[in-house]
Amino acid sequence: MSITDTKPQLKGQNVATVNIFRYDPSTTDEAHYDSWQVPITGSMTVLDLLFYILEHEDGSLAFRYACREAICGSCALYVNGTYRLACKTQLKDLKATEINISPLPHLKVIKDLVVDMDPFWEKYERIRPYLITRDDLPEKEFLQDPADRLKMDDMVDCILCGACYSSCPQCWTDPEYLGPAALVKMNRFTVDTRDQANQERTKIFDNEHGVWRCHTIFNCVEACPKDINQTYSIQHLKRRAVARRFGGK
Amino acid sequence: MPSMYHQVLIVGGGLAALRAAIEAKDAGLGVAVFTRVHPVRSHSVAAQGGVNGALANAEKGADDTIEKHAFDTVKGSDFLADQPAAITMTADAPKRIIEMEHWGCPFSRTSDGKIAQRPFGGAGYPRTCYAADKTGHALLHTMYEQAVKRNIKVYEEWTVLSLVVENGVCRGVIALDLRDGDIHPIGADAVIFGTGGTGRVYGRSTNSIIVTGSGMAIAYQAGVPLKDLEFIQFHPTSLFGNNVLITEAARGEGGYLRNVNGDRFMEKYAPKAMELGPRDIVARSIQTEINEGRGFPGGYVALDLTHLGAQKILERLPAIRDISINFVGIDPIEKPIPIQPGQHYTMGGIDTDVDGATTLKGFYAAGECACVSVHGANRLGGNSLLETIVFGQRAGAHASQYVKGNGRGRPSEDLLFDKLHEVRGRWERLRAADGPEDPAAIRDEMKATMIEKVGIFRDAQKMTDAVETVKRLQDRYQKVHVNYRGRRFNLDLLRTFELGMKLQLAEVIARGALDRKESRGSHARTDYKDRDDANWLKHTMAHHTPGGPRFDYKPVEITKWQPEARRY
Amino acid sequence: MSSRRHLSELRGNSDLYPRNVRTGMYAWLFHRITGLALVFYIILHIFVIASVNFGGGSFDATMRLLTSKPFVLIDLTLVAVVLYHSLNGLRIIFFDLGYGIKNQRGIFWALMAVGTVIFVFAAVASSRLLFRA
Amino acid sequence: MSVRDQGQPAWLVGPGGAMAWLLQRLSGFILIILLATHLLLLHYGGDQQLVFASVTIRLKTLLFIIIDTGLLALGLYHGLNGLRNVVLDYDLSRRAGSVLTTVLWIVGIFMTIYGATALYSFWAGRGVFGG
Repeated sequence: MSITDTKPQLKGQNVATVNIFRYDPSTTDEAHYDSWQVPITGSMTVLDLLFYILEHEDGSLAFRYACREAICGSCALYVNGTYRLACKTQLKDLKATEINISPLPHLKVIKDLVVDMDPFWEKYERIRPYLITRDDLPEKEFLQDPADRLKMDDMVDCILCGACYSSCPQCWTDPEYLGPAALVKMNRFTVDTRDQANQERTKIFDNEHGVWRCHTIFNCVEACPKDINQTYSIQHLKRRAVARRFGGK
Repeated sequence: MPSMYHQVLIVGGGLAALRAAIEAKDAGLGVAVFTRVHPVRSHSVAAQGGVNGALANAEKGADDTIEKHAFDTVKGSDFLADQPAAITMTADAPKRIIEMEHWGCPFSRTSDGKIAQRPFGGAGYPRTCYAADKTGHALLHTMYEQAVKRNIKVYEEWTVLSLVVENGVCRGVIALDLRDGDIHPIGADAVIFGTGGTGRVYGRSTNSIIVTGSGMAIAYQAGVPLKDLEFIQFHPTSLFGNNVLITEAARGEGGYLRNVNGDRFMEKYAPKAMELGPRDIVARSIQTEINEGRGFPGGYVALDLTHLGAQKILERLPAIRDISINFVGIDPIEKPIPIQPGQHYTMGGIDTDVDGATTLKGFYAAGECACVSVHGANRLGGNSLLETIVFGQRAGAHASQYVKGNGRGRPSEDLLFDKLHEVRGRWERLRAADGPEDPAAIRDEMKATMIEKVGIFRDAQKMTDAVETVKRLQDRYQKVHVNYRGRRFNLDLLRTFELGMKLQLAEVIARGALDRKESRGSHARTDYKDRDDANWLKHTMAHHTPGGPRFDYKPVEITKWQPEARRY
Repeated sequence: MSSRRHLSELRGNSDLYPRNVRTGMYAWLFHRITGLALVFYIILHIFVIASVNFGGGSFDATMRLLTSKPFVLIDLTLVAVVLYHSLNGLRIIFFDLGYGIKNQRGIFWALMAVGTVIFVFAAVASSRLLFRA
Repeated sequence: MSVRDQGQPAWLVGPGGAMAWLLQRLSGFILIILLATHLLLLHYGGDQQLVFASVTIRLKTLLFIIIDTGLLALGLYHGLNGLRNVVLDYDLSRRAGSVLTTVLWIVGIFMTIYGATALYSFWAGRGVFGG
């Protein structure tokens, strides 16, 4: 049955204590955690758990969801001290009887588990996140060697969930820092053989709020639910910026 | 507060909606996108296998043509597709796919650098262009990038509740801002819906939880007929347990379907095409195996990829591997994946022509919410992504033309606010609803009823039951309660509101299916096993009336290929 | 929208600072702390050495103080700090050259092992000062 | 407000940072070598006591002068640029950033000259302050 079909029965089930961050800035100044005892079934995910609470315990709970298969990037949350996608995190893999669910840290809370992603999208937009071509377009597709396509493989997997942005100490302290996701996107275009705007792109990331704020802390890599290596991309951009200083392309 | 106004108002944030927005923006019009979730969260992102187009890039497909693609589409549709529409779509296909490539879509490549193409079900040639098994993700992100490039205004987490109609012309929408719970009237010269299908009316759906069909229901309520809604596609391979999609590409790349005895049972049902039969046939075959006791305990069969080898799986099907490791703990490199058929796609939808225009002037639809009809009774894998980019573009272009020729400018405040008061009244009544019925229980029963009784195999008895059950559920829905009455991000209220629309659609689906006394494509009746071209080669049109749907029928446009028996 | 208001608006969020600090972040934190310590040390060091300009007596007095037992221990701490900062600095340079990014943890611990060995040598050498007559 | 204009903001371009970053790495790497030499020779090599006499002798050797000058200049550069990096992490305005950079350069140059007077005075054969 689909995700919302089952209402687990308490009898004979394992029970977990669930603590969920609650905050509605439109009605209260104080945030708090609410606790529930929830019956859990074998393959129940954190998202199932949230739906269970929404439907059977507290209709006021707010959270984001869409695809429930780890591709849309809606449900990145901070679960038991780790960044996770709620939909692909099974409770049994948490290996804990107490489950703490918080919104992505360091982002403004709109309500409960829903955070304001605007700063994240703003950085995304800044890097000119689209292919820029100057020459006339070919009649058919651009030809691209499979090996060149492979260079983008890691970066095009990004689902823009915001976990890396939320985990990066530089993003906490410097609101102008582009952040891992935007820089990964940037690198995706700089390595794309079809893109012809490397000169402009360098100007966007080669400055003190750009790549140079990355201190290879690897929090983003630890947080990424899609196993993307953001640091790899950022380091690539750094080398490109230096090469450019010495007349490279 | 005065109303908002945009020349072209797009509802939805998926591929079709964004493509339409881009087209209208490029035509120089004021465009805004209203979307329930951020555009990249839309369900298009979950499409996996690929997008069809007769590019003839693959070695084995060198003599592929647009016409062959059109024929495969029509044959796949069990001849219910309108043939001019299918020809239009397949003719536009190469243009649109190349355009996506020029916009930066990271397609997988052939060794000589062209867009790679793989075989897909029901197609005579490898013509499905792909980006590993994340094609929807690659396309949607590229499309959103283009929207960002064009500085298209996006209203995120706004959901449209109703259309505003004046003298048979669509003049705008009434929309809810989920973040503060306010309802706003928004005027527009043209409204384009790209709101997606209605998968979540069914249990065992592969669709996103946000695929509620509310766009279809809103159009339906505004008097636009819904076409062929009884044709619901069941995808042969969805993960056993939670019905996450396992792409057809798994079979396109050479995967086998096996029953509990280890037999490749498809040789009984489609001896030539085997696992690459069209979806309706493969889904029925799997269900037959399960029903006749040759499935695994619990009711599933195995999708065996182990013989493909680790390299091919890692290169071509990495997301499938992740999904099966994440959700059922099985690595397809080592063990077969447990799969069962699951609801996947709504072939029917808002009745439109090839330009996305509907019977309501100024109102357009494209993508899964629309029914042009190119999919007829059964959609081929890889044609849905194609539909979004082709008809998204066409709807955008035609709507722009319409606005330039007939634009009436800002609608009167009276009109908008009258409608606003009506919708807000409904909304507020529901917000205060305090009846005995639990919306979640109603929804669960609806989903279970639909999958069991209007599912893969249908008969009069089951469908009569389903219609009655849905009617009863609609009555119960009148006495529903909501648990939370706050304004900000009230999911409980929104989901309950959407449930009302889902129940309407469920009724249209079940009644349309009950009336159609034949088996065609995905609509397989055990009491009418054969296709009946004499009586039923026609589109079902459902019109909204206060007492439920009123049905009439519209002929299928057959211009090139006469219906023939479907063998694979 | 102002991103600068976030921190104060977030006060209610008890998970403001992640508890799952992992290798990479520890490495960075200590790199930063040792770095700051060394900046102040180098300035101090310059002033001390420059004191030779004020004549031998003053310098020898300072040196006697600095080679006394407590200061040898402080000196060893300094060695540890310099070692950490150098080795982790090397690790960062590896990443900058594009090497080992995917094995950052392994590299960290390997370099720490190297650091420990060097430190033991340094400690043995210093012990002569500690245990001299 | 949940409506976001997807505009292209006038991005604050520059100042670069590539050279500062590169020099930080280069200086760091050279420092490791110099420091190893410095420590080995000064503290762990031989059985010398650190007294005024031995220091003055060594400071008259060209090699030591070069090493120590390198340590002095690069160490200050590396350290103060590191300090600048730490401060820049905390959302500095561009103006404050350039003021900071200027101040650190002044401090660095002053310290280098001050340290150098000590080093070179011995090489020249006498203390600057008549020691």
